[in-house]
Amino acid sequence: MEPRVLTSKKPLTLKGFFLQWEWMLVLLFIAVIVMNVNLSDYFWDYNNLRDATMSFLDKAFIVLPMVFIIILADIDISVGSIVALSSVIMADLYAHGVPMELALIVCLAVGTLCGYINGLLIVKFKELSSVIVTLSTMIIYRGIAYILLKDQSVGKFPKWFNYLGWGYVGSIPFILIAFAVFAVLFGILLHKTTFGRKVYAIGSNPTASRYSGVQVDRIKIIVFTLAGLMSAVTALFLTSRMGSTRPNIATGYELDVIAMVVLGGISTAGGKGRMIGAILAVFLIGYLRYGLGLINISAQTLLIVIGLLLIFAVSVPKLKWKGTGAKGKAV
Amino acid sequence: GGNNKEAGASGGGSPSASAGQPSDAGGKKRLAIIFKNTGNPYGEKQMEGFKKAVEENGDEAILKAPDQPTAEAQIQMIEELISQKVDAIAIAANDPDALQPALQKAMNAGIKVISLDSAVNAQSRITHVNQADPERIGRTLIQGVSEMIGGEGEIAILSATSQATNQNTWIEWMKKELEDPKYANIKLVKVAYGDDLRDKSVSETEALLKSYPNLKAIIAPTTVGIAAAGKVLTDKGLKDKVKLTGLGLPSEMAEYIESGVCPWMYLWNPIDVGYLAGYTAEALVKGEITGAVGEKFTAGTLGEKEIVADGDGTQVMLGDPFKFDSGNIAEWKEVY
Amino acid sequence: MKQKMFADAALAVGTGQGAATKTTISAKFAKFRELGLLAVIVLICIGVQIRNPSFLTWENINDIAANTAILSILSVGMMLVIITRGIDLSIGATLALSGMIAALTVKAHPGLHPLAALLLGFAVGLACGIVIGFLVAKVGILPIIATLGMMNVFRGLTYEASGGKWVSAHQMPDSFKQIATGSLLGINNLIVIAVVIYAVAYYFVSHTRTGRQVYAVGSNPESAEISGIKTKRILWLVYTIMGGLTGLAGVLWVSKFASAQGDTASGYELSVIAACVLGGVSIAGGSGKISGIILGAVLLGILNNALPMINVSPFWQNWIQGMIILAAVVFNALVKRGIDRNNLMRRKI
Amino acid sequence: MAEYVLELKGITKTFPGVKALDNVYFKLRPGEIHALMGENGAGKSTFIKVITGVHAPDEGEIYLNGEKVEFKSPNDAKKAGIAAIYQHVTCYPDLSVTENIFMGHEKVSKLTKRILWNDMHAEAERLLRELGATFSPKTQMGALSVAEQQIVEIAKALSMDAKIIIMDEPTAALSRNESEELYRIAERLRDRGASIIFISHRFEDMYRLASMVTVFRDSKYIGTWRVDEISNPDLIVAMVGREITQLFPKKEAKIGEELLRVEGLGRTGYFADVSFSLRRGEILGLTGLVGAGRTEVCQALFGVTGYDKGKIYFKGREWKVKSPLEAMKRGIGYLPEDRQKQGLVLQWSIGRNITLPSLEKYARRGLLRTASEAQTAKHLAEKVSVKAGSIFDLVSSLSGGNQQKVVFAKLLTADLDVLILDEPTKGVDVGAKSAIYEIISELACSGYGIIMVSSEMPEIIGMCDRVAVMREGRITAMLDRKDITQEAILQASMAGEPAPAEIR
Ligand SMILES: Nc1ncnc2c1ncn2[C@@H]1O[C@H](COP(=O)(O)OP(=O)(O)OP(=O)(O)O)[C@@H](O)[C@H]1O
Ligand SMILES: Nc1ncnc2c1ncn2[C@@H]1O[C@H](COP(=O)(O)OP(=O)(O)OP(=O)(O)O)[C@@H](O)[C@H]1O
Ligand SMILES: [Mg+2]
Ligand SMILES: [Mg+2]
Repeated sequence: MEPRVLTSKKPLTLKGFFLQWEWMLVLLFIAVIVMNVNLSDYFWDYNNLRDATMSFLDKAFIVLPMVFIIILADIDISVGSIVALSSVIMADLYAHGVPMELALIVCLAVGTLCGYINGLLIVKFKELSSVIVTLSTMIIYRGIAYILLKDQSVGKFPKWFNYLGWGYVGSIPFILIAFAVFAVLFGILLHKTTFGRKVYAIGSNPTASRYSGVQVDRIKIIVFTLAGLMSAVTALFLTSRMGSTRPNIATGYELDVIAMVVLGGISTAGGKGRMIGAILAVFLIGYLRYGLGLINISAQTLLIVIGLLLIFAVSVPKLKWKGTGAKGKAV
Repeated sequence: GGNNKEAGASGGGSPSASAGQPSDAGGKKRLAIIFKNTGNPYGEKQMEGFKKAVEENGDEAILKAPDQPTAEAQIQMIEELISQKVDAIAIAANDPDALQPALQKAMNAGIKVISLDSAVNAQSRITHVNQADPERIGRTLIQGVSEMIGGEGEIAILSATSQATNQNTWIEWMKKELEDPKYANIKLVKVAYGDDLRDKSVSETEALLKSYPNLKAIIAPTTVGIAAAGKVLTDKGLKDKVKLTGLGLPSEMAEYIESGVCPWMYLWNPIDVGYLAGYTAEALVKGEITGAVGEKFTAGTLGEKEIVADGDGTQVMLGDPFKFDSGNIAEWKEVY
Repeated sequence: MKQKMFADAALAVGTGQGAATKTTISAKFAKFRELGLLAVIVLICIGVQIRNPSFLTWENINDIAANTAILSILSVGMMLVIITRGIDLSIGATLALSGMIAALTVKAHPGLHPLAALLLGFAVGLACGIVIGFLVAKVGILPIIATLGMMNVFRGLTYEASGGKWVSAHQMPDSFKQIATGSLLGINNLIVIAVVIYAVAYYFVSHTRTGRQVYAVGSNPESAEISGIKTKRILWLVYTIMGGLTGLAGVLWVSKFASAQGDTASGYELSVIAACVLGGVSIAGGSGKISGIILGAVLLGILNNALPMINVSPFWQNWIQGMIILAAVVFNALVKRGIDRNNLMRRKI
Repeated sequence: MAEYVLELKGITKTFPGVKALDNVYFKLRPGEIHALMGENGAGKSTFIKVITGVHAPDEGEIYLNGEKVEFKSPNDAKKAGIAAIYQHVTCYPDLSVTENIFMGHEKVSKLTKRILWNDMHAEAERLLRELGATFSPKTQMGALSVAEQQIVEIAKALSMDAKIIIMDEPTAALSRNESEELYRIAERLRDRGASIIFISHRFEDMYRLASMVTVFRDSKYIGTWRVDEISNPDLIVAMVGREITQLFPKKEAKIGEELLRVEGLGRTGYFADVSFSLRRGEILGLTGLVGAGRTEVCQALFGVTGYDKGKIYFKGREWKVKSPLEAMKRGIGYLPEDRQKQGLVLQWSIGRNITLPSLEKYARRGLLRTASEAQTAKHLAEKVSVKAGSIFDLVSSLSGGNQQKVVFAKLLTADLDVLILDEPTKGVDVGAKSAIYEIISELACSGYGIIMVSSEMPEIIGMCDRVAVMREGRITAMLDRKDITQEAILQASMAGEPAPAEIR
């Protein structure tokens, strides 16, 4: 065999660096900020920006594990229901005299359990696909929340609990700090660990991953469990922000979250995308909504804008690819 | 840090609190209303009334409504309004308690917060504009139904969602009224929930009719429910057998009132509800009132209104519910 | 020499017969699935009937059928979409948009023939479907994302079109309302329309080439391409059909409830998907039967009708429906495993 | 009428990273059976797909009956009377056999365009009987075995009543009887005036049927001969390009202790009663017809699929394999048959692919250390001499042989004792092939026990110390090095049926 020498230095081409999806998001983000500053005098104000961040960050916690799920080429539409169920159980326990600290832990445990059940069902019944499994658990989890709380809303939590959603550390919102911590953790998990590498492998080619000794089922279960856990974290912040809870909270969160992840450049076909993209998308959509809210634009216009933005964002790379990609018909 | 701390926890509406904020736009105040959700004509009318009142005062009205009727979306809108440093927020709440932290933040920032139509709890507002006394609504509905069926027979209630607070209060009052011995022969057989969805309300109505063949009347204290029930009764030709009443939009119910399926029904004028809310907010912003019991102010064409007690909070009452029947429906159906 | 071969052929026939009998077993399994669904329906009916004797009356059955009609019309389109491995989340919004536009039109022109209104709604839905089909088939956006985005757009357009108002009963001419309340030979129009659509759909999926190609595309997209099926065109067609049916359903919905609102049928797509899944349409594509989705839609319709009738607390209804869907799909998966196992057992080694 | 029904000139077709066809020529006369031969990956299947309009050629011209044509889609070719049986069964598992046969050219009534199911079922039944198949045309396709599916594919081509029929390795999965049936049909079609292009790796097929043979090698056109004018050795030289003996650099390895012993292994529906043993330094061949169950046995050993009967002893201790991870931890590695689907993450770079099975080695508490990862990847990629610029090149840009080397490199990251190589040279060009043989040989010398699955006779004969022959899920012969001959292997893979001589 003739010896060959391969480089092991990462080639750093400027073109490759700037051709990343995230730059497009950055541009969009800047565009949104510039637009907002022009539209409203109230936008460019530290306190306002800070408090706006607090009001859209609650669901962002679910975005983090959803990135993993979508990279796995799966989907979880039960997250909104998990938020409701874990929040309702926490509030109900507290209303029945359980100390808030304990109720809080139970909340996290319930979310985790729900996620675990999703993962287990998806792994055990591969025929079903995650859409169907989480579609039914979505109905079931919220159903349980209704059974538990019926028509009541439960609230009157201790004062310190309010701090989660409304408090500041110095002048930085607590929720932002919490999100930053989780985002960094999930970012590291996805990009710097063997676990993250395996998630990408499964999303790109589950068969080859299995043949390479990746425990596909286990990783899937862990990821879905994480989604459950983070839904419970969202439940904590959301409940704190609302000061009370009822079975219909967080309705429709799943679609918001999925839209953010997809906008962040994570392909639902699996195996592609980065955490930073999704995080950018969270802030992009958040500030877009906020800015348009500041000029009191109608809800329907906002719907159309966000829908078109989503379609636009996913079509652009497709069109580009068509122009430059190989011509041959793939069969 | 931020403005919420400076304003202090008491914030509850002392006139001096508003001195702290910049009064831009050339002294023109901005007053906002948030309705439950967009695309609801009832809400559009309320916002219209609010706007009318505010503009009569020479101020600017901001109208907002989320696309889904959720408290989460309303919280975001409240944040947006706090950022815009509006002078007052009037809100028709999707949840009585869940807006508390957000509304308290608004009040701490010196914004006058009132609720209208669907109340928030007493801690989250300065005062509430009540379209009608829940007790009066509940009792009137029972009295009306009793009259329709001659004081005898089975009746059922078709409500909105099982967790709608105002509906539930009305139903409580209906039950109280029924305790009166003069209704001994009237039996409330079921409270069904149509979730304010057309299809669900229809199947619930059908289920009522089948499960209780002797049913004499349906009370639907919800605009979606009463219209759906009216449709079912019309389609099944049960006009003379089962009577319908409740709270409905004249435009939606005109058809059924004219045909006699629903001899009469009640509602307040949503324009007036919004209008009164507009004037209440103006009075608060101008410092004419502070929201305490016994204070009086003039609400434009509605005349003088007084703030009365409501549990541990206060409210302004619009008046008795208005009765719509075949005599007046023709003129009202064009209005809202 | 030839004789020798015939002898061998005879031997082969021996094994082949084994194959044939086993195949019928697996065929039975497949039928059993639908029978199972039917059995569940019958059991529920009996149970409800015992609790509430007015359940199985002609009138109530007619009601169930009429209430299920719209759901089942939509299920036909959704079945086609799912067979091609897709999904359509936008149908609630499409339904609202087409219903609203039809209602606004009849409000403005009360003299309009109801058929024209139906056609108009159909056309609006068709247009929505064409857009989605384009995004999925030509641009190559995954169905779930394309329909999620367009769902927002269509819903926004509905509000935009109505200007926040509703179109209510008195603004609609009677002729329009009679689309849904009228009857043909004593059978409600909705049921008639649904039955006609079912008949056409049945003919389409099992007796036309295009119909079979829909299955081919879902069953194996690569071979479909190789055998000359225009996959993209089929995908486009499928979403267009879905849109058209949704548009039609939108008019029926508005006519039935005599009210067009901005938030009409919000979230209804989930019920439709559930009906398909219950009816045995596989999310993995390639399989699904008209008879199955009829049963699936009817099961959902019966649950909606029966749960209130036997006084099941409204708080339990969600949970019960979710559990039934989950149980049905799990059962489906297990039966399929049984069939596969059976196929393996018959191989001779 | 033109002299040639079909003529292709200067066809070139490039896939990302692979030149599958390079300036290729082909001529087909009316009423002739023309064999197309060449090693794996020579470009035969790609060529067929160019003819049938699946792939558009980058360059070159196609003439049909002397007229230049351009097939934009498979439909155009179909309309022009070309039918093909593709190598990899392209069926619709959810649909019935009848539909699979008639998909795309259903019988429809003239007036209503309604599908005539009864006619189609009857016709399908007739075709299947003609092919000697006994299953009902209403059976669901997914329920059939691979051989049965192949018969359906043939029936499909017959049903089209085509002027030109192309068969890409139709006999690969067929038993001798079924093959005979196929020969008969092919001859009848020829007598009716159809032309047939026949691809097969079996010389027997060619001699039995074809009058002309065209050979491709390394994507290039080598030549066309009359079958009765070219000798077998010449043909082999044309196909392989050099003496076969050169190709197998087998070194004698020291045979050591027993590593693996399998006793009576079985899995319902796939294989039964499989027993063999493997020793250190030994290369055990596993051969048989396509679909004989070799892959399934390997996958059971590697824990991908289960087994329900029998025992596996690893280094003398009984052990139940449950997952690939576990198998790798114990020391068994598997080089899968389909490198693109099972072996590689195509969107990934070379380096990432290589380190995937052993990520934990380059990580501290789960955190990856990219420097050490890159070092290992570089080292291994160089060891198997992957032709590429850097370890950050995407594997999808590599040629088949180099992709296969990357899969080999993956195996070398783990500490293994037993390597199971499933068709290690499938679709690999000749140059890369000998490099791969060299790797295998060296691995054996360095003490691995190797199981090599292969359908290629020369490879088995040239490389293996012992050979197990499988037929229909069972091991029918275990041959020692001295007994390994082409005849013996053929005999065993087709045993139980009349030997070829008897038929003639
Ligand atoms: N769709 C494709 N994309 C990329 N490469 C391809 C594709 N199809 C074939 N190839 C490559 O083209 C080359 C020729 O493959 P082809 O299948 O035509 O060979 P073959 O002669 O039919 O071999 P075999 O005897 O194994 O069937 C191989 O290197 C193969 O990997
Ligand atoms: N997808 C499938 N559907 C039906 N039968 C299958 C399928 N895959 C494999 N089989 C059957 O399983 C048995 C073993 O197949 P396997 O792939 O292990 O054979 P093999 O000898 O490795 O052949 P190959 O040379 O193609 O790899 C065969 O009888 C085959 O018909
Ligand atoms: Mg080939
Ligand atoms: Mg194999």
